Amino acid sequence: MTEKVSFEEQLEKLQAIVSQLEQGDVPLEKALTQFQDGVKLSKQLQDTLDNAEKTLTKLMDDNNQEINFDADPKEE
Amino acid sequence: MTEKVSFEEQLEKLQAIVSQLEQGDVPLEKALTQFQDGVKLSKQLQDTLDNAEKTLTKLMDDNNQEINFDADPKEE
Amino acid sequence: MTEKVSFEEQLEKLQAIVSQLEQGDVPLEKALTQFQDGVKLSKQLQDTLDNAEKTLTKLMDDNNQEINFDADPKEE
Amino acid sequence: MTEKVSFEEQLEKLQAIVSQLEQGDVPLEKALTQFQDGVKLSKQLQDTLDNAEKTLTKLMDDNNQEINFDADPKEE
Amino acid sequence: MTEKVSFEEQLEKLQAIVSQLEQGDVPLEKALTQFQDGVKLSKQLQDTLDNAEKTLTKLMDDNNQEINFDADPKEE
Amino acid sequence: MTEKVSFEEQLEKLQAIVSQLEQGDVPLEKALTQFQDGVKLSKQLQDTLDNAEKTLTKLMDDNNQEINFDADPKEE
Amino acid sequence: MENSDQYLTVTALTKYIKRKFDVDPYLGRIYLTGELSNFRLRPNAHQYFSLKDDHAKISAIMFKSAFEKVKFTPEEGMKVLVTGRISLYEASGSYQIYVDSMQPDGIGALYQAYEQLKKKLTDEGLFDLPKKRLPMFPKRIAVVTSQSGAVIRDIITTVQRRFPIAQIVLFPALVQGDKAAADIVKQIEHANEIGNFDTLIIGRGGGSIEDLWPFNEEIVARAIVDSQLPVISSVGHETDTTIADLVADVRAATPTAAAELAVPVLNDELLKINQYRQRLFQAMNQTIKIDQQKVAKVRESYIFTQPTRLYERYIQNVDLAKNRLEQLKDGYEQNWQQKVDLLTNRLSGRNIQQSIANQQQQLANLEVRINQASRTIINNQRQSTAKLIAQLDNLSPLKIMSRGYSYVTLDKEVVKSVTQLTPNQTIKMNFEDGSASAEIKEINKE
Repeated sequence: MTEKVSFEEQLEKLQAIVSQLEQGDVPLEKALTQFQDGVKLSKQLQDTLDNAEKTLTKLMDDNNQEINFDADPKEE
Repeated sequence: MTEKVSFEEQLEKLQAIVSQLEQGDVPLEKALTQFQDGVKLSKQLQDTLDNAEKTLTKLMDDNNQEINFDADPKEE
Repeated sequence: MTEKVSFEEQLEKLQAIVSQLEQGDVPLEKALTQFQDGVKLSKQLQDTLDNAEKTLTKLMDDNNQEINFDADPKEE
Repeated sequence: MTEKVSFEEQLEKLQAIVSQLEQGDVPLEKALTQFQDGVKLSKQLQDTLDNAEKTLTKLMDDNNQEINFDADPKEE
Repeated sequence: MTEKVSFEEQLEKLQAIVSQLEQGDVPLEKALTQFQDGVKLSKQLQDTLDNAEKTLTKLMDDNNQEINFDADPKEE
Repeated sequence: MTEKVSFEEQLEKLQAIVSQLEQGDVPLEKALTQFQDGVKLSKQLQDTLDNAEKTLTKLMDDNNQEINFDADPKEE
Repeated sequence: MENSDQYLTVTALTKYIKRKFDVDPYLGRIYLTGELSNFRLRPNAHQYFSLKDDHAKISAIMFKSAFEKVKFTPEEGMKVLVTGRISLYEASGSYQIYVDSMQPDGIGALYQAYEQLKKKLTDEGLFDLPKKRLPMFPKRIAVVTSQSGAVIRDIITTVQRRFPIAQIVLFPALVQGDKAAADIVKQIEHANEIGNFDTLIIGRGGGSIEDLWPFNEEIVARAIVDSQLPVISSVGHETDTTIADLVADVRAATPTAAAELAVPVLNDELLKINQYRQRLFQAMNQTIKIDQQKVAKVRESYIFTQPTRLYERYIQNVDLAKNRLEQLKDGYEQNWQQKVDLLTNRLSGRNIQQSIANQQQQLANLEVRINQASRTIINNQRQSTAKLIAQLDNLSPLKIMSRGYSYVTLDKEVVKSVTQLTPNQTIKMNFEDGSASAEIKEINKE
């Protein structure tokens, strides 16, 4: 994931670009730039999601240590 | 490709030139100059479009993307 | 090709000469001068038109060539 | 060709001579002189005309030649 | 040809001489003188007429030649 | 030809002689003289007339000759 | 009894009586019902008031520590249930009830407390605070709930099913009992302090109002409001609405629902991104196509397809003018030639020729006439002369001599008398046909 711009912001950007381009009234050069930006963004977004690892649930103890948490299948 | 003048501005210029020339009352020498400008503009526009298309195609190839380019997309 | 006088002005001049001659009764020496002027004008006009044709033909050839064989588009 | 006297003035002179001669009451010597003048005038007129025609024909020929074989147009 | 006295004046003179002689009362010597004068006059008149005719014929030839054979106009 | 005395005066003289002789009362001597004068006069008259006629004829001949063979006109 | 006097000091007596209250097994913990009287809330302090009923009245004190646990705000005249002990306040000699707990009589105290807190927070505008937006793609999700409950399991299951790349971090907390509220608050704050979380879920399973009570506590509400992290609250069943639910940014009916709210479905998102990209290509393609059509349309103009039309009309004009010029040239030439020819033709010497012929005729005539006239004159004179000569001839003296007469002349003088003569004179004798010379021999005078 990018540092400054959140995934969500990128996604929003992508959506905005798509909307704008689909409205069809973007000047060609700008459209091309946006298109390129959009494709790049979509790739980045996809990469981000694809590359993200599955995680195990942690438990935060009082010492600010995250320890593995095994959900105990115990009913309350 | 030109730097400052956008595709749309060029297109408008070209359309203006064609309209004027079609009205037929442009003095010959001026008409010639305008025609020359028109041809040049049309070439530039075509180049711009070609480049845009190339960019699009390249990006599509890169993305292994296939779009059913609706062969006859009539807008407007 | 003349610099200051436009094609249309020359054409008008030529037509004026023709009209005057058509009214008849132009004295010989004046008629001679007018004929000479007329022929000269018509030659200039013809030259202008020939040049125009050449220019246009060349432009169109260049342009068509580029349109038809744009497999090898040249950057400007 | 005469310098000061125009074709038309010569023509008028000749006309006057012819009219007078046709009236028939001109004294012999004067009639002869007039006739001589008339013949001279007529010759001059013809010469003027011939020259004019030559000039005009040359002009027109030059012009037409240029039109027909404009493969080698000359700048003015 | 005479300088000052016109053909017609000479002719009148001759006629006057003839008239006088025909009246018959002219003294012989005077008659003879008049006769001589008359003959001289008549000769002069005849010469004048001959010359006139010659000149005329030549001029007429010239004129006709000009009309008929103006294919070869001569410069004056 | 006589110098001072005209043909007509001589004729008158002759006539006077004849008239005197006709009156018949002229002394022989005088008659002889007169007669001799008369004969002389008549001879002179005859001569004069002959000369006149000769002159006339010659002039006429000269003139006619000139008219007929004017192939060689002489200037006066 | 430090004093052996029979008189007790007030202090001793009071101590004694106080002891009687304090050791009494009943008065040590009594349940009392009554109306609040003389209640004037003293903020952050011990509370002094009375409890009364129709016939009696008892002073009451509630220490700050106990009063803080009261979940509602006491009001004058309110019927309350209190627990406490009876004791004596030595300084004033009055006995009073030391209240440990107090709850409203009649409706449930918790409900009352809930309503009161809700009203209070409503008045404060806490519920109207802008809700924080949930991040759509949380990387780390803090969950404040019981370590052992079903809540955390449900959340884990759901998140792993939908969006396994999100890290769940459990902040274990008591979710029931008096300490629960504080524990929850602590963990909320803890999660906020650590800071690298995107979403906070607080939750517990269903239960009675008492069970859920920690989530109705004001401190919990304020902790949620103060949380920098957006909070999803999932407390109890759907029908239960706790204060926590109200102040949370999002309320979920169940923990599963909370997890679904917290994370998207990863595959859906990947698909969407793909679709976006596809739409980008299509939109771009469309844009290019439209622009190509626009350009093509302009190029289709006859200006480009038949550019010769730009100057064709001029060609015609020029040609026309040129042709007219040539025609005019021929016309003018013919006209001029006609004029010259006409005059040249008319320029005839015939008149003059005729005139010369006439003159010659006349001249010839005159010559004839002059000749004749001259000859006539000569002839006339000749005749006159001849006549005179004839007359003279007739009158000639010589004619007499033919009859034999002769005359003598001397020195050309006619000799009329002999007296004119002298001898030896030579005389001339004149005859009709000649003369002869003679010499005078003698003179004879008669």
